[in-house]
Amino acid sequence: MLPIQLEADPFEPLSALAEWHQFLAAGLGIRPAAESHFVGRVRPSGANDAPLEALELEHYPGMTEACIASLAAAATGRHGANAVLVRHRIGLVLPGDAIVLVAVTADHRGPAQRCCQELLESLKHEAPFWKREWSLGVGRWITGNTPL
Amino acid sequence: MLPIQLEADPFEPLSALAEWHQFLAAGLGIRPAAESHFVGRVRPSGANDAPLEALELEHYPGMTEACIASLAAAATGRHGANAVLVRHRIGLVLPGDAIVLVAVTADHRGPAQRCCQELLESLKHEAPFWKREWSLGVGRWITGNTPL
Amino acid sequence: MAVSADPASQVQVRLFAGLREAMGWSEQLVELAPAAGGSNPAGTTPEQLWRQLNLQPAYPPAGVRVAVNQQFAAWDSSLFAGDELAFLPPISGG
Amino acid sequence: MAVSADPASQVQVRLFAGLREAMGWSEQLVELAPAAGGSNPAGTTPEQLWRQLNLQPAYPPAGVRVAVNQQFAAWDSSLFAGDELAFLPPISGG
Repeated sequence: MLPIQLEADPFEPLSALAEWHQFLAAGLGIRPAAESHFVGRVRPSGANDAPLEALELEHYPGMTEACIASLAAAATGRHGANAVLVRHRIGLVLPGDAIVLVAVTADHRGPAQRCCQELLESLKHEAPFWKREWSLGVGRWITGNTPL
Repeated sequence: MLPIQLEADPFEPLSALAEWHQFLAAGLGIRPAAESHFVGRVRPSGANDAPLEALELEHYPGMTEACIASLAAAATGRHGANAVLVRHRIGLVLPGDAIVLVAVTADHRGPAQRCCQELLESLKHEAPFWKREWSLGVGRWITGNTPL
Repeated sequence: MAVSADPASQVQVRLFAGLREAMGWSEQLVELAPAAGGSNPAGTTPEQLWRQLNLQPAYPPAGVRVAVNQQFAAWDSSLFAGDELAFLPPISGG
Repeated sequence: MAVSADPASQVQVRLFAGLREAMGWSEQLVELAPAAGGSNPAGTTPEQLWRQLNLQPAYPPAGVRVAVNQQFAAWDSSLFAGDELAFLPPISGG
């Protein structure tokens, strides 16, 4: 189980978390005291409020994975977290489908929550992903993130 | 499925989340864009660093449930979140077992994360629960929370 | 008729956790003292009952909170017959 | 020997997303201009290549970032033969 993975096909966040729990249990024995998760899903409508057919996610093969790994390591170190899980879709993603999953374990709730939040923000702003909204058969590149 | 529930027996957070997802899907149709979870588990050692045999959780039947419901409704309203899930153990809880699960859905990541964080804090400080650490056969009431 | 036999003038008092164990009881029915000049026993406060029941320490510590009818309440709120009063030692949930 | 046939003096340039589509190509090998007075082609910068390739707008927009060998880099960093240079339009992940 790779703690960081790009997913070309739909994935189920709770299954990914279950797999990660097994992986952690094998390594750590006891389960950590604090665990924070975030799941982001594709909205049913796009930036212009038109119904969204799909979101397309382009990435930079090689750089994107390395960049996420480095952001995850930095956030983990900064907050003293124990372990981190990232799943991020690439390709065409349908409304309602999970696009990102971030999970963090730590010895205390504060570091787990803050690390999860910060890693999510850095994925949105620092990892090479580009979103294109497909609506009414027309694709439109998105040049920013939804507000926090 | 009650969104707020006290659990007298061990519960699996991911199963509770899966059940909640089904409940939400039945009501909302499409899955919300942002979802934040927190799982707290019992530490292997107590406040005095001695190995912990169990954590005992006393509550005020009736008031505790009503209090959580009111804290959840307040946090949901304050952050404009959509839905909330709370599971909290009562009775004897073993090291590594989940003691609390909080999950929040919202239209954006900020409200989901902040509502989840705030609700967890308010559960810790405002809901009538009392913890007793059992270590080396001796029980010791805890009169505070671990630092954030 | 003995005052202690009149349920209409009683308050149910509950203790929890360390406080319950320190005092050695978890609940008891307590008579409200009749108000001066009338049969309505309103006016007694949680703080008065804390002293009346000899709860320790004699002056309620800052961390202890009060609930009346399962809602947080002030130490100087008025108690009425039939109320459920609880003294809650410092909370530690989650 | 034609300069364009010497792989030792080339940089691989990659475009992504909206920038790729606006320019109509996703990658190409680009010759580094020989440095004045020598055969070492070091010294060319991403900003110079942006102009040399007629990428639009003529002055690189603030939101576009540069990666050299798959690491974020400065617009005025020095490029070397064999480098992979990418121009990254505004990022929107998660």
